[in-house]
Amino acid sequence: MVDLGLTDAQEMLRNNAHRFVQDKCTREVVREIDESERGFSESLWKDISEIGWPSIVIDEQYGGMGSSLTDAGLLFEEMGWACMPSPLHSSSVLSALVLQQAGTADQRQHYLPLIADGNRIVAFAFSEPGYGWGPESIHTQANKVGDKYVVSGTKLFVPDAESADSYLLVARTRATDVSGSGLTLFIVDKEVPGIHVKEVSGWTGDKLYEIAIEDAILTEAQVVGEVNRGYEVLEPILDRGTALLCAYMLGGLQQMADMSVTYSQNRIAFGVPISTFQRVQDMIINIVNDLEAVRWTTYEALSMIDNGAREQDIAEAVSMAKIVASEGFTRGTENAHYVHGGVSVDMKYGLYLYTKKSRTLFSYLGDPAYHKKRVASLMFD
Amino acid sequence: MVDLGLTDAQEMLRNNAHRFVQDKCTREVVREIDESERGFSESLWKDISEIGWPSIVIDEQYGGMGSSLTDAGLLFEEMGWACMPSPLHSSSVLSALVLQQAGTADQRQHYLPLIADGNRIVAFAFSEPGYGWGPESIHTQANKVGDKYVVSGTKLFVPDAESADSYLLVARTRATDVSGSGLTLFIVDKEVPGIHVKEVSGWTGDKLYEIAIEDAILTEAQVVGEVNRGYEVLEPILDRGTALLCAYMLGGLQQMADMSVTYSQNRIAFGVPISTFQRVQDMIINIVNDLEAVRWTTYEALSMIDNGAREQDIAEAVSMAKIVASEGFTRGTENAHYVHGGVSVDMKYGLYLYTKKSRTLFSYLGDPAYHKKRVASLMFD
Amino acid sequence: MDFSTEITYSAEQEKFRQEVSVWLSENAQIPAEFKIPRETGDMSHELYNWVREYRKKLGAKGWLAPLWPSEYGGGGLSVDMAQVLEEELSKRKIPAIYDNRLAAPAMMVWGTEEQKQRFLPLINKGDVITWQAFTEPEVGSDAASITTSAVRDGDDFIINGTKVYIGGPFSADYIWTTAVTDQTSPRHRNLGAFYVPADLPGISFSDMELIVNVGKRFVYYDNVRVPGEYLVGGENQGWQVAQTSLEIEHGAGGSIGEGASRDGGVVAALFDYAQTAVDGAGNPLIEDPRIRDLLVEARIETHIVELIALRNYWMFNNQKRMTFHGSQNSLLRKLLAMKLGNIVLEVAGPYAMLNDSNWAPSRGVFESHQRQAITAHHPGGSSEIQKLIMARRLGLSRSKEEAAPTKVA
Amino acid sequence: MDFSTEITYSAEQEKFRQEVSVWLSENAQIPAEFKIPRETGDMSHELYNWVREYRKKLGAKGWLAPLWPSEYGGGGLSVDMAQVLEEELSKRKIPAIYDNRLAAPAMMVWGTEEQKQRFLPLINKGDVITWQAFTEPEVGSDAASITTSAVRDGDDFIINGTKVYIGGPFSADYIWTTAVTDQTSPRHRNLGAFYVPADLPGISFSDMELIVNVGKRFVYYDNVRVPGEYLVGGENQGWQVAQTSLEIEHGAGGSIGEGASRDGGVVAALFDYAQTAVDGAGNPLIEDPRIRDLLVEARIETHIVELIALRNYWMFNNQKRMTFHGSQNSLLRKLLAMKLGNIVLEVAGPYAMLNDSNWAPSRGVFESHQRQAITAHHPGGSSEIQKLIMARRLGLSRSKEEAAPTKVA
Repeated sequence: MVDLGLTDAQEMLRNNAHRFVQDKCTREVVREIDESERGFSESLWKDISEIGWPSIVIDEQYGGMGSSLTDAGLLFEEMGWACMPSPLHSSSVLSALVLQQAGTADQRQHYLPLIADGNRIVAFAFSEPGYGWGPESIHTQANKVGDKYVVSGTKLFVPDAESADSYLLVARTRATDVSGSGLTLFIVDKEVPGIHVKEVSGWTGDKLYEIAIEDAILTEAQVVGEVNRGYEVLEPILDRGTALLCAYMLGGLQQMADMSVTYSQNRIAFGVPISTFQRVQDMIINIVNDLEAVRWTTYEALSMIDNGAREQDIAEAVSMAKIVASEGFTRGTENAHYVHGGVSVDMKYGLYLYTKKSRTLFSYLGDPAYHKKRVASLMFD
Repeated sequence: MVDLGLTDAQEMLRNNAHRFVQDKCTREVVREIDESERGFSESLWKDISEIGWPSIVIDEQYGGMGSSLTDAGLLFEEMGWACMPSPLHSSSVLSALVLQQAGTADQRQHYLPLIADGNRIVAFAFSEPGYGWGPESIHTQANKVGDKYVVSGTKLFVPDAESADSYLLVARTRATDVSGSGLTLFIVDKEVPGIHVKEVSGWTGDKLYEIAIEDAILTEAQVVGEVNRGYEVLEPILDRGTALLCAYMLGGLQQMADMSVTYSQNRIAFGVPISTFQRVQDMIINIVNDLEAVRWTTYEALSMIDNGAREQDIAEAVSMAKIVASEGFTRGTENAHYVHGGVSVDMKYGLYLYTKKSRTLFSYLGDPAYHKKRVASLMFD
Repeated sequence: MDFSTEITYSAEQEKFRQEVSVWLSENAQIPAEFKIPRETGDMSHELYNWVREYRKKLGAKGWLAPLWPSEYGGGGLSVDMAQVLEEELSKRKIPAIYDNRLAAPAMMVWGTEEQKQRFLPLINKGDVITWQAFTEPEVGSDAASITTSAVRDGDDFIINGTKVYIGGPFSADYIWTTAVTDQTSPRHRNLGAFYVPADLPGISFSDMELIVNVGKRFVYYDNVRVPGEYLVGGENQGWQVAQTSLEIEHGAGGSIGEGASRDGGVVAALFDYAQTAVDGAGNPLIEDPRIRDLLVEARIETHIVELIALRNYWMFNNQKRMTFHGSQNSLLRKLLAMKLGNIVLEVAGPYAMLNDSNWAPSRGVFESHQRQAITAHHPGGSSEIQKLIMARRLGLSRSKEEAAPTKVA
Repeated sequence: MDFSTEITYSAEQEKFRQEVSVWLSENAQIPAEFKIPRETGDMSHELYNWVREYRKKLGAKGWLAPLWPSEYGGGGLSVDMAQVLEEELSKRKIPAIYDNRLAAPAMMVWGTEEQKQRFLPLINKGDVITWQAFTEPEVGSDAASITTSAVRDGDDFIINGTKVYIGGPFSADYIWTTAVTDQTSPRHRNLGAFYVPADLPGISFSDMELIVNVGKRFVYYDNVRVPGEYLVGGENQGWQVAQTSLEIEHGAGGSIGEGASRDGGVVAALFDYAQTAVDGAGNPLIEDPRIRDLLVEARIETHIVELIALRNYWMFNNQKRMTFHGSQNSLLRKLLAMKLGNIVLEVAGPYAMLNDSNWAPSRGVFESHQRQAITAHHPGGSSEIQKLIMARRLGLSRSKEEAAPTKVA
């Protein structure tokens, strides 16, 4: 039966997380990280590792908290509110879930406790120059030669690749067919010859990287899950990762509402607070309408996952949430710029951190066009 | 060189037309016609025939005014402003231009003077149940049997079919091929056996009809232009008709601006005219922005036709104008409803006449989706 | 969290369902001779009378107001039981008739015990039909600027003025109305709220012709003598009393399950149309990527409104503090209606405007929706009024305000 | 009507073109050692100095202000000749440097003959660089609420306060500024407009770091003594004088030909990208119906802004009465920038945000546009200010107003 409230434990989790980011992840800290070479802060990572955040969705047997996705969502919401840069999503969600789901006992025993402790960061290397999130977008080839795989290709727009110790690498071991199989997952430590990481510069929300792979030799021990059936493992995990990404975007949009309300109440023009102008009110109302749409589509997706809904229904709910979040967060930053006027482009004020983040996450894990196609397929095909 | 002004003669033409519709085509008159059985007023038709409007684009040798399309556009703008219902567009523009362009000497001598005088109304029977405005949408078959054509099929959403004396009928005489040919045009007087006209009821801006054709026998003398090459004649004429339709929509949108400005200046709420509320202002600004976009895209298209631009450039300009007009007029009526509040749905007030007109003309001669495809083809293929 | 509106029913619920189902089998069978109208406004007088009688029977069992205390004519049911009742009722397609029950929560908050005892059972048991007439021809959304006057004369009030309201096709027993009781007091402190018997001398009506037959009318008060017992909430409390009604009307209560968007079946009709119709070249519409995007947008926008309504339902029934939430629900529903209208026009083109027996898809649902989306924009506060209220509740306006009190028990 | 911006040139025009072309071949060759920057803000000091010298040479021929009367440093050319000049100039890709010349039309309308004789040639001949500093840190769009003061002291004014302005990368010779000359007068009748030499004692600057390097700075006036000869339009006319500058800035003058949208080449880059890139499955983007629609929308929206600019150009140069037109031009251009930014994001995804030398399409035009669309929203009046002005000029506001006078000859 319908229950949209948080438990007491969840309220506490959220309040603690909120206090943490208010304290440790101020706008100044985020700007500093954003302008640092790797877009990564050792000390912040150490702090969140100490309070266990990298372990949130990892099973208890591997030293994780084994929390529900809704609980994890509350953390991501607060991270998004602060615009926190960290490899937590790629390492402790996408890569960790893949290893936990499909890895060998050895792989799990080796990697998961390290990831949970924050002692190892695993970047998630999926996307390529012909950007897309379906299996057909993977062209990096892994050719079997004897008992080895020779891998060549280019991964592009990979976050956290520089700060990572390992990569979760998605490659093609068989030509595309309709079922979307033919992909294989590999776990690769950084030192492998033939792999070169290079920053791709831009006005991006996270630092993004190119991973050029040229005849890198991988072993069978590095294969995660079954050969050629990588996307079957990935798809539900991408959904879970996307739902948490939506929670992060929800937090970012909440910040847009908070900043806009406060600024408009305090900024005086024509002798009155600008919040009393209907034009300014409407910008904020638009933010709040987007906010509530993102909130409830996201919460619904997370709760369906936690409550064990059918994968197909989860897929639809997640795709809908991502469409709403991509559009809502982007539009929300735009409206926040309108509310704030000139100060909104002052780097000191820091609104731009959310602006570029929203535009990067707009496409990450699938843009609205991709997810609309997916929902239409689920509904009508 | 750029000249966006009207000549003195054009100013006079427009002023006279404006006075005429203000006088003879009031909101009450339009409502009365709208609620009449055929959606047609003999007396109004007689009045506009007397001042020569049905002859506006017909050559002087056939008793027409032979005016420029820009001149005709000024009349259509005023008709649209008044929301005037009349068969002028289908009879005196689409059908007349087809006959004038492609008709035999006999056909021209016979029909054009009658059309110009308003003594004959020729409905333009193109669209069919699988609605569309490309040649592929025509499935009505005209099969040659001896020296006759046996025609069967269904025309749908044809305006003015009941008040018409004849039809300009588009039928298929050969299967579709890539070039879009295979269509043939016929001029058909009303009494032909096998043709049945029936109103299609709805909340439509003009009364629309189904023309059910069952083994109607037509002769070679009724063919207009070359057999199988009908769409080559039609396409540029559809562009000219569409440009004038845009002018009509421009007038309708101008009325939305006029009504909204006046109403908002006079309606008092919270002790002040509602025009002083930013929310209401923004609705009107949106109308005015749409209005100017429709105005200048339409004028540009008309002027390119008059100035003999390349057909391909005309096609692009007309399609762009129709996209802008379809979206702008529809949105403009929506905004006008917002400005007016409850009175906007009172039939006495008559705003709804524009609302339903905008929604019917949204699709007529091609909706935005159709014209966007066309522009994309012109630009990129 | 749990968004599932599906329930594992208790044995008690299933027993109750059985009881309801049996009762409905006996009492909810519309006689075959009545034609079910396409739009409520087109209901025949015979069917209308039948529905009224049926509602009285429902009311006698407390099932018209299942959550209300039985002492005020309600069913005194728990939310769980009311849910079962709602499910069973919705299986029978009994046409709704217009009965604005928004006087009831206001009476519960603001009325004297005597008024509650007297009027609430009448409303809750379906014995009377009430129409709400707050606004006036020159007033529109600015409900505080009404000019209808109520002048005290002994224990009575003499009411004069003209109201506009939207009501059902036939008549009302009571009119829930506001009037100026104190010409000298400032806005918001000068009104009285009256529950006026519709048959008092001096009351008359006239119809307005709208693009949707929703029964919008003028009501004229010509020296109507209304005894003081019909004044609810005291002489200068009318604005506050009316706010309680409006808060609920704007959607504070929310709703559960699909249909929260009140789209009249237009989305289902849209999906059906797109999955069966072909374009000019004979290609199925459902294969057109542009059409598919539009369908997904319709689905998402509708689902967002369902979720917002569900949020309100949950907040309302769990006594959460509500601020902008009611107005947001109303605003989004109104905007959705316009968006859906545009999507239908883009997908169905001229078919969007048909009610033709041969050619109209889904028996004219599109056409009816085109008119209703526009008409529904204004009653109960236009989208602009909802924005105004949202801005106040978000703390953006000069005047700060809280939601009006709506709790009934 | 004629929308064609193509011209059949007269022999006289062709002769003039020849003259211009020869002159430019000699004077408009950027030395090869200068690097042309991607954004104006990144221009080297050497290149900047070269451009300033080049502009002075242009100015000496009257070609920097071709339509202005030669007595005020202009070229005294007809529109036909100016058109030819414009065409030839635009063929050479000389980077623009920031020189806000909006003081000139205001001076022409409001200045004394002595001021016109003295200042206009300086501006029109490129001898000086002027920056406009009307607004202040706490003022934003409400330009009438500035607090910078100008207190009369004999024939001089003592100016104190802080201004915000957007200027070029290096320095200015004059600052076109407003200050309160009369603390006791009401809004709009309390300001003076000053053409302040930038090297007066007490003037200092500091930079702001923005997301686009447009040279936004603070200027501090600390007891700056400004002789009365620099006051333009009299002691309490500053608001009116500033309006003339703003009217032109908002776009009353319009423009001719493509590029009116000032999109920095983003639409061309978008078409180029869509016609060359492929999606994940290897299919050309240009075959995707959704992408095609987006491209057509970009084309149409851009063309509308071009037409509106053309309308203004024609109205302005034919002395038509202009009301909302200037602000509409500015509003639509600002909205277009945001729309194009969104379309680019939809079409190019993460490529929209790159300035990487390997991976960025069109050398980073997308990325630069993303930042500039946002940054350009505010200077010269945000879209909200343009709406405010449009509403006034459409007769919707309490305060009615006409466009400020802008005619210069």
